[in-house]
Amino acid sequence: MTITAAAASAGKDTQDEAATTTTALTLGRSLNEGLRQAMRDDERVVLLGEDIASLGGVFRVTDGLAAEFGDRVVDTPLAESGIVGTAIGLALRGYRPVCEIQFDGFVYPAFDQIVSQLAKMRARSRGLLRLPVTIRIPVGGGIGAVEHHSESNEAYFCHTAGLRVVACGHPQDAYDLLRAAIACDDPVIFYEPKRRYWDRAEVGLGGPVDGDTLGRARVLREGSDATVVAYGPMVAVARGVAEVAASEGRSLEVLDLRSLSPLDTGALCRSASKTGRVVVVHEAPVNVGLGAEIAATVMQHCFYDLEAPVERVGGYNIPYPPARAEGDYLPDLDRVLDAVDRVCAG
Amino acid sequence: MTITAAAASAGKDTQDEAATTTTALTLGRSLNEGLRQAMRDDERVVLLGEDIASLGGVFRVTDGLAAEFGDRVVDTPLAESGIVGTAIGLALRGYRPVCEIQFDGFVYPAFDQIVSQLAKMRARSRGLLRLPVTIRIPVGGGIGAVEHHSESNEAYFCHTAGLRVVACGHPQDAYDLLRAAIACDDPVIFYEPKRRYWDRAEVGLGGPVDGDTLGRARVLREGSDATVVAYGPMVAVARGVAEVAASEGRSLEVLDLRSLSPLDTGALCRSASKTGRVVVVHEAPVNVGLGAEIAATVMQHCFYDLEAPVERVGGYNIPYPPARAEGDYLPDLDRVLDAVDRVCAG
Amino acid sequence: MSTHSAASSADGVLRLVDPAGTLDDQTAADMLEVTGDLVRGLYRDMVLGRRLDQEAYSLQRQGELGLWLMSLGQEAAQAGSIRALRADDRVFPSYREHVAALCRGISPTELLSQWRGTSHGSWDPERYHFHIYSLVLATQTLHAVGYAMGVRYDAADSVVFTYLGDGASSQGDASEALNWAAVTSAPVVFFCQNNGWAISTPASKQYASPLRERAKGFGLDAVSVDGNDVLAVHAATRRMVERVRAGGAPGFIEAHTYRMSGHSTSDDPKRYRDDAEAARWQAHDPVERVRLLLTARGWADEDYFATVASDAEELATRTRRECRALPEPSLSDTFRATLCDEPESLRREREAFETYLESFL
Amino acid sequence: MSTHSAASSADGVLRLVDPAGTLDDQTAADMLEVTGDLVRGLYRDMVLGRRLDQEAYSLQRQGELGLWLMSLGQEAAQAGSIRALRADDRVFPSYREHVAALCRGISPTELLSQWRGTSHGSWDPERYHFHIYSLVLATQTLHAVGYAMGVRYDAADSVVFTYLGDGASSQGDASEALNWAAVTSAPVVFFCQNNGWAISTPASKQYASPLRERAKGFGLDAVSVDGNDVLAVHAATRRMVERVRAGGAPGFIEAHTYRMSGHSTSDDPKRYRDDAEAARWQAHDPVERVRLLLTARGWADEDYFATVASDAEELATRTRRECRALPEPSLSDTFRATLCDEPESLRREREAFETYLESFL
Ligand SMILES: Cc1ncc(C[n+]2csc(CCOP(=O)(O)OP(=O)(O)O)c2C)c(N)n1
Ligand SMILES: Cc1ncc(C[n+]2csc(CCOP(=O)(O)OP(=O)(O)O)c2C)c(N)n1
Ligand SMILES: [Mg+2]
Ligand SMILES: [Mg+2]
Repeated sequence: MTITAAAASAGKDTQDEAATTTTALTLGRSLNEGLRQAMRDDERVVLLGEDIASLGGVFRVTDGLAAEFGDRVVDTPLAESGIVGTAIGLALRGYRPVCEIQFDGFVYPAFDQIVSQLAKMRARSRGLLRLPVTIRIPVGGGIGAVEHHSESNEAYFCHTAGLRVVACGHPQDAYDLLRAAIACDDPVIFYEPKRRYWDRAEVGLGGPVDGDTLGRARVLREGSDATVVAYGPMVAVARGVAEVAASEGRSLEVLDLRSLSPLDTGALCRSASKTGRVVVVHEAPVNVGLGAEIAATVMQHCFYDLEAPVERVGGYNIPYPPARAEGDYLPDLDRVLDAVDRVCAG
Repeated sequence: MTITAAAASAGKDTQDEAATTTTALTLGRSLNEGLRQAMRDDERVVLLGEDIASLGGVFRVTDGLAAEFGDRVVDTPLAESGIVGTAIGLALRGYRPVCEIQFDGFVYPAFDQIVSQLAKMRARSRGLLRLPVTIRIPVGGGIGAVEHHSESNEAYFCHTAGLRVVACGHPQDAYDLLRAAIACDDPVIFYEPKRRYWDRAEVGLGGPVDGDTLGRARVLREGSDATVVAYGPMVAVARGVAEVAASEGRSLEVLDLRSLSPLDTGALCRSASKTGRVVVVHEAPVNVGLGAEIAATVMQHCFYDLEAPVERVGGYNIPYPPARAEGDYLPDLDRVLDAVDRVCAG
Repeated sequence: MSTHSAASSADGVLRLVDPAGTLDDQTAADMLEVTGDLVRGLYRDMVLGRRLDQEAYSLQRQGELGLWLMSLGQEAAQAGSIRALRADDRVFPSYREHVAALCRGISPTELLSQWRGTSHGSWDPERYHFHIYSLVLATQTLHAVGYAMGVRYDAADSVVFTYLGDGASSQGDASEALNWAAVTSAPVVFFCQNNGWAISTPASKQYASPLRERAKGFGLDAVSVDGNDVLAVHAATRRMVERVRAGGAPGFIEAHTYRMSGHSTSDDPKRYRDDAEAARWQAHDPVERVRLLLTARGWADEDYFATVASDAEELATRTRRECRALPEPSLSDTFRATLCDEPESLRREREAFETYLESFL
Repeated sequence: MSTHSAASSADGVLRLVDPAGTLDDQTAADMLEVTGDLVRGLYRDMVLGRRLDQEAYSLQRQGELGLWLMSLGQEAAQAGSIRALRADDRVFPSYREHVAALCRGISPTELLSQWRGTSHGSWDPERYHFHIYSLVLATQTLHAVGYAMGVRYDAADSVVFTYLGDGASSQGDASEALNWAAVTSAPVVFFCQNNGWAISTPASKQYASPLRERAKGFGLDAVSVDGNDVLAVHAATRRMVERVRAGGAPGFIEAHTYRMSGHSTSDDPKRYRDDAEAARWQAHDPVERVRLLLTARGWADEDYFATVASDAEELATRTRRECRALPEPSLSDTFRATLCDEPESLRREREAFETYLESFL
């Protein structure tokens, strides 16, 4: 950990000049810095969640924030509907609440407040109300956790009009996307790939918030033979696949969606049309998952450019298995490479 | 209404001989007869819901059942999580609860109990437990209702492993599928197209339950130029489209999915391969909707038979609009015919 | 069968004016300065509210509204409570608070739009400090608590006020809100209009112990009041709100009232309740009792009653006119209101929709 | 900082044995026949439960378990309550009821499987009348109420018993369950182990008024008990269960206890609570107090304690052995357990998966 408080506040002082400090950070720590920066930039940013104050969150993403920001970091009663419901009220009062849902599998008690209230309130008020609420959700498997701690439920929220859904795949995006999500006047479901919390990379801190980053996919690697579309925890897998494939003489393009809803259809279709072959990877069950939307969208816009059907690699259509079987459940290098083979054979 | 109590109980007495009475019934009344038959056939069937006893439900689907079955029809406190949560407990005790959710938009408070408990409990217990719970949900728009009363949320449940999701589109299926759902040992989300409650048709009552009906799509009309895939409230629209198209010299096949999850992939692909052109229609927003899965599945299995990309016609990706704008929101004859034109031009 | 019966002072339920219009001066003196002005104002609120409700009901019957949820019988609960608030006290209503809305200055146009189907909520919550209606039961109670947390952050002294029904009290959200309010000491008051019914479900199937006791069990300060006695409601609310404003624990007021009509224009109450029950409640009419009091004390004469009646007719005429003049909604507006900066994909979808629509012109 | 402190009889909290092991014969006489047999049995339950917990903790530290949620300190609350039930009384636990599970005959294999990651729940709930653990807080309380409705339909006389924590009490589901139980008069007893903490959140941030009061507010019969006093827990539970069995209103028991360890093996309690707090609670150790009582009354000698200790060691050895022998899970089993009659699409998916796996052989 090379960042110091001094560096961070230096970042704040000079933010208008877009000066950034670069330092090696884990993804979890990048999120922490993103929150800190957002709270310094705007005193209306408040955090709500279970165990986020003195504990700093079960993944330590809010570590040290209660010490710096006092009662702007709230340990709530244990009630997810309450967390989102009160966040809505705070947003109506002009605050910008950032909620932490402790684990993916515990967002469902808040489903009604998210889907029937948060997502719809702006439209319901004919655009009069703004609901700048960010809901952070550690997502996905691969850490050997017990039940309900490894879910990938992005499809539910992507299907819900009125929400933005974002997933970060590496430390820089974690920092940038989180700040952009908090600065955004819409509700944002913000997914943090929990098994990547400890991934480390150089991260540029400070600088102004780039709102555009929120809706844009990013080509992480250019390629010509096929496109691998991924997001969140699968970004690292996709990169690994591209490397292995390269060593076998196959050139893969890797597209990190980042914004899961709305989709960056332009970027997706550019890549699909260019390579003519697409594999989409996610941890969530394939059935009516985001991969289905990717496949359908690509077919719709790039039908005549496609050399093979879009391949979907994802979780099987069964409840998340016990930890010791998750290795077989989660898409990995082999399964994605297999799909690449299929799509390239097509 | 031509059915009499005598006829219904005659149906019961002779059910083993599969004798059926045929009579003209509305879809709502068919459901009512389906419930009655299921409750007569198995005394462990109990009904839970808001206003289902003395009122007979806001759509009268449970009309008269409290009179016949007494405390097996329960007016519950106003709490959907409670309805599903207690239904789970009743199922564990050996009962077969049928829950009524008053309107589609009020199922979300029960989302956690459905998704994290009902859907997963069998897998969680390594198959030891059975959860024969049916959740009836009046679904969709077109009746000029206020907010939250016109939602189409099937995609959420289709994406959830461990649930079966079914939609009925006409009176006979309403009766048959509901009995099959209640007899099924798995949790079933049962969608009733609310604007079709008053549609009337000849319905055969009585006879044994046909469990197979639960997983099977049905070709409602044979055709050769394109396939229109529909379910629930859109079945009638699809039929209308086929008729208009026929008058214009175009032969459309109409496939009623009935089972939304698991999908009857065989029937879907047979039709898609035969016609090479597919339009899928639903009221739900298109983004990550069931139509995406249909499109992706068809592409995956029938890529080389497809003459054009699968067209999706559905709700726009916005919250359900005020009633007086729903005519523009909901797929109708014109919009589907338009899509048929596109897919046939492709 | 319901056991919901009219409140009386006996069971710890505050009452200041009895059904015969007799004011209990003794008790009132403790709670409130009862003046002719005050009572006349509340009377007018109630009469206007009732007339609006009646007109909306007719409009629905004539096909001008898709649905209407009648407030008949609940005028005292609503006028008495809302008039105890300061203009900047933020209100989170449920969906039947038409009388309260009217008192806040919300126009008939704004009120009827949702029920005509031209919007889901049409007034500006900031302007009236009155949030749009919440149809998903009890969700608004958590919004109120969150808003109150914000008031506390701002070190402001306004109070947040939320309405809910006896049925809504059974939702998990309602309990989470009570608990959250108590734990955070948020400046919020819950006002439960216990009108005896949740559609066809009597209150007796909704809870086993008085809601006031439940609220106390969560640590709120809670009182019960005769919800058809506008002065009792007003006094209790005033007291509760001022206590909360001064930093006291959050409050809960249960107002015993009665839904004199069906649940909505789609509902037929004959299917589930005795006409006799409504008839019994007729004797507890909240408006009549104030009329009797005004007359008995000489606080109003026939002229005054005539003026109010004619104001009410004027409101009815205006309501009818404004209802019919409501502009038709357009899907384009919903598109634009979905997200703040219309994303490209949504813009393209909207444009395609608009082009499609134009193709029919 | 937490204000959670050990219970004392003073505040309406039942206690029969104080931390020094002194039995209040007077109070006990009212509640329970205290015999050497009874106390020895409960002592053994607690010692075995504690040993299992300790062994599982070590197994986790050695990488044999993925996670373990420690029950240290809560032995009296669990043994005292579960032993007050009849074998056919159905239990819906939360996830920390290892001592209770052991008392019901659930084996170490069955208990550890979930935490090793070889299953999500491994015992047969029918066999032990003890449901599998629920990790989503408070969901099980509604299952218990539903099950109890079924018991009532069957005109059976068993009682349904559900455990929940102080944190879980804040969930909407917990309140819906309390209310539903009260309204339906379902034969169910809620047993809240208030161990002072929900991970890092002290009970003082969870509620503002005692949970017992909340339960009463919903119309349940509710009592508080010193959760580290196994006889008090046992007596209170017995009484409550028999009252409910006889047709009384549903019950709620709040047991004041303390989570002596961290929340789980992933948790570091030093980050949020004072060592001093745990040290204070050390003096209220539930096992020690019973040992003192047994000794003082001459109900057990050194031989007895030695036997129990060696049984505990044997259990530990068995636990370790069974843990390591747990079979690895297979995804095929999850496939097969997803729906009852494996639908075609799932069968094809499973077969494709199995073919894929075989391709690596
Ligand atoms: C979560 C939810 N479930 C069901 C409904 C359907 N519904 C609308 S009003 C109502 C009864 C509400 O009763 P109560 O809270 O007492 O309010 P009242 O209508 O009497 O004013 C019901 C069941 C709803 N709006 N929201
Ligand atoms: C719905 C839900 N939200 C969050 C969690 C994460 N979580 C697991 S245990 C726990 C604390 C529970 O505290 P309490 O109910 O007091 O039980 P204890 O752990 O003290 O036994 C939390 C927040 C969860 N399991 N379920
Ligand atoms: Mg009511
Ligand atoms: Mg606890």
